[in-house]
Amino acid sequence: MLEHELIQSTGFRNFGPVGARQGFAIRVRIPNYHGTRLSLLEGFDVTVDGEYFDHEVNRLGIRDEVYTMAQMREETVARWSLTEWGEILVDKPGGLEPGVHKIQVVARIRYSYFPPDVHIFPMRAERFGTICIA
Amino acid sequence: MLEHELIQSTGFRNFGPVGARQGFAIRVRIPNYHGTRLSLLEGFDVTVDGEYFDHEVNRLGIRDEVYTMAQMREETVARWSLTEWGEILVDKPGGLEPGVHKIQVVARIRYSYFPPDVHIFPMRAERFGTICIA
Amino acid sequence: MTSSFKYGVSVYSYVNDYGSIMTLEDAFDHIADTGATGIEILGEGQVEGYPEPSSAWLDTWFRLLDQYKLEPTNMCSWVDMRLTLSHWLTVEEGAAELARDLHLAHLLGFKFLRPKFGVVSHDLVPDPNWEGYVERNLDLAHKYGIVICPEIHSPTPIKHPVVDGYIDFIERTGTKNFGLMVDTGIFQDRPLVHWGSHQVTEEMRKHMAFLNGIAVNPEEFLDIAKYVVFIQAKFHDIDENLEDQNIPWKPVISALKRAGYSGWLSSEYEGLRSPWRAIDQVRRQQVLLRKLEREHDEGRFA
Amino acid sequence: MTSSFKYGVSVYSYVNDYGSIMTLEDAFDHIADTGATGIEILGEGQVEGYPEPSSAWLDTWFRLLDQYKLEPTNMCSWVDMRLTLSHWLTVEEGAAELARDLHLAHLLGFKFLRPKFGVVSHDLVPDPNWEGYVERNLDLAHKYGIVICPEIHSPTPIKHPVVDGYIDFIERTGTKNFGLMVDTGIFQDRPLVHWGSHQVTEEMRKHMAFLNGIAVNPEEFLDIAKYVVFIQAKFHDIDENLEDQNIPWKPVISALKRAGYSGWLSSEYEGLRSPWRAIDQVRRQQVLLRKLEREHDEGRFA
Ligand SMILES: [Mn+2]
Ligand SMILES: [Mn+2]
Repeated sequence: MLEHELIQSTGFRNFGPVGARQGFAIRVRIPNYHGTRLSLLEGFDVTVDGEYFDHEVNRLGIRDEVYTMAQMREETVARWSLTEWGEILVDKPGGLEPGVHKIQVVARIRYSYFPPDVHIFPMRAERFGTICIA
Repeated sequence: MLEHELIQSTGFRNFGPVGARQGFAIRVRIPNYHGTRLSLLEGFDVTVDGEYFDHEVNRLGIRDEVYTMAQMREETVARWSLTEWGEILVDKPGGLEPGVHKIQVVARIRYSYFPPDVHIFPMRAERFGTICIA
Repeated sequence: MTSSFKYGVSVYSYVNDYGSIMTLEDAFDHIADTGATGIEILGEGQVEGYPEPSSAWLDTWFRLLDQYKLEPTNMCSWVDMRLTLSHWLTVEEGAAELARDLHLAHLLGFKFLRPKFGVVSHDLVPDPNWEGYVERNLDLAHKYGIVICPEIHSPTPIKHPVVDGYIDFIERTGTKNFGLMVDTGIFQDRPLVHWGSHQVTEEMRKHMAFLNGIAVNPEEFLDIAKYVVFIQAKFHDIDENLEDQNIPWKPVISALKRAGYSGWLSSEYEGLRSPWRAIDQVRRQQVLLRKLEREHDEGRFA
Repeated sequence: MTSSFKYGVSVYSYVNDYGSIMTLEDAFDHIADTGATGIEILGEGQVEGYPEPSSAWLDTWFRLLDQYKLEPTNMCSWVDMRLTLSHWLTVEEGAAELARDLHLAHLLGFKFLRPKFGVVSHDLVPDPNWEGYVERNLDLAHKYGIVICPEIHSPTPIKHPVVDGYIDFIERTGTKNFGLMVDTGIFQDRPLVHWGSHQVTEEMRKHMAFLNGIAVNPEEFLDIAKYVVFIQAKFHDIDENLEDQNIPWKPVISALKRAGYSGWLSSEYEGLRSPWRAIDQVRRQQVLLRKLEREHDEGRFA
């Protein structure tokens, strides 16, 4: 089962080789009330301890695939289902220190039934999360 | 999955034939942090909308069996597991009116590792619950 | 004897809880225990492996329907016009999306399919291709015995070009496989206190005026009743005295009854997304609606 | 190079969440993601069908251990002396209870079994039959390579007849299959704010003085270290600066290291039972304990 809120406790981790981390991952629920084609996602802005990482650069990991923003925008076949988690992959050489971090996420989703000028809906979430392994 | 609290929303219902209800049932989690032989339960006091029903009279329904207090006290084989729900069965001719009711439960459990004088531990819970069907 | 409503529950009522504190089987259990006999779902939501569930999942679906004695009512779907930032659906593509969901709805036993179309303007004018999407699927819907029913949803009221357009389509084609779904949120006449998991702020009210309710007069239902095939009983907060804080149920039920509506009332909770809250809110609404119907039928309405 | 602790997590940390927001597999996921390599369970809790799980459940158990790369550490059990109001366990019956759990622990791959014995007085003198229960099972425990380890748990401190009794038993029998488990709650030196899902009241403090902490001096661990086989790292609240509000970890870790302890530290969260809270609390504790061990090993302790 997933946690009720967008940002999950478990899955907040560094990735890349130990000692030469490439960045960190944040596990999230789908920022929507129903499953969604990946092309309807407009990425995830991430701020950790005040440091900002833009949605154009952050990637999405889901199941065994990783999508860049450009790939996601054109991915009209693969879907993210309501009960699955995904991971926001954020490049940050060295990764994050073990310990508690303030995580802020703006998940951007496109609703065709929102007026064109507010077509991209930002879902905001923030919480403390803990990196366990350096 | 069960609700986090002792008293569950679903399963609060009248029992017995429609039009001639014998009483009502309250679905509960096990009032313990581990599964338990039924003989370690000392019953459930129930108060609904201020009307009191004593643990010596209320029964426990679990899986397909119903136990009186006397039967429960001697039931050293059947167990209630951590992830199962049970039902407190309360006699009340006519049952409860459809609508919202204030439910209070004192679940009484025996801990061998509590001192003899406080051997029976009362776990208290209360909430509003809704009877759906007359 | 007057005809009677059929009572159902939409699994959307439990969204946020779904997959976090509740499995599909739990949802069946919660719904069946309210006394409802119908289950409404989000296709891309409750159907694992959407749009092509495995045979194992289908076995589970039919086992649950049987075990909990629930009947599939409506399946919600989306026709996402703006498939990518650069590519908008063609009529052919949109029709194919709708056909995909008709096949799935039929496979699962649903008799209603609610497609959510896109909009092209700030005042919510729908994707002009919607007629094309639907018209190309009327034969398929007929073959399956499914009614396609777009939703009249706040902030769109009953007296509105969007609704007129749907009615014109029904009149022009003479179809029985397209109708209106009414979401009772249009009757909301008091402000919402919560939206999602947040307290509503003044700032939010400025940008989302519909949070205060568009207060459609329930009597207007009588004007469109002949086209209405399904009702989502949208609500947000019912207190322990069974008083709804936002939807004026008594005049709504009165209008529905006088219009002769005898279809589904499908509970759609959309209040505070606090974990486990929806379960009892839906129970309260089921009791409230049945109580009002009984009072109406017994002539106890003023 | 000094020897190192082994890090585990007890599923008890998630109780209340377990079965409501968390399945057994979720617990494995949460534990493995902390970097821990050991899992501790409650036998009659996590074992479906206890005391005789089905072969399907056993397949799941071993699949999960393999998939999440976790090693079974300790299984908790209870010897409920007062089986019914009228019937107290005989020595034979108590020994059979313990044997039942030894069989199950062995089947699941555990190397430690913590039995909880009853007490016969207000100052927690244990069931005098405990020696009989254990002594009759020493051969079985030896055959299985399991250490039976009752828990030194607040409000019982280290210097106490109960602990002396356990040590006398070890000395008398010379067994390697019985030892002490220390629950770090005995070192708690600041009051608890929450108990279960409730705020602690003054009334509660009067009846449950242990809520304020019995503040055993961590140095006393050195006196019993040779008998200690397992440590449950009990804790209640670690804030976002990684500061534990109740347990003085620095002197505790210092004592454990100087005593040469190199067994499991098994996280046992027992703070506020607010849903989902335990998951991150356990993560914080795992980081805190590893940080302190590293600091100690690098000579950075005062
Ligand atoms: Mn609706
Ligand atoms: Mn302990």
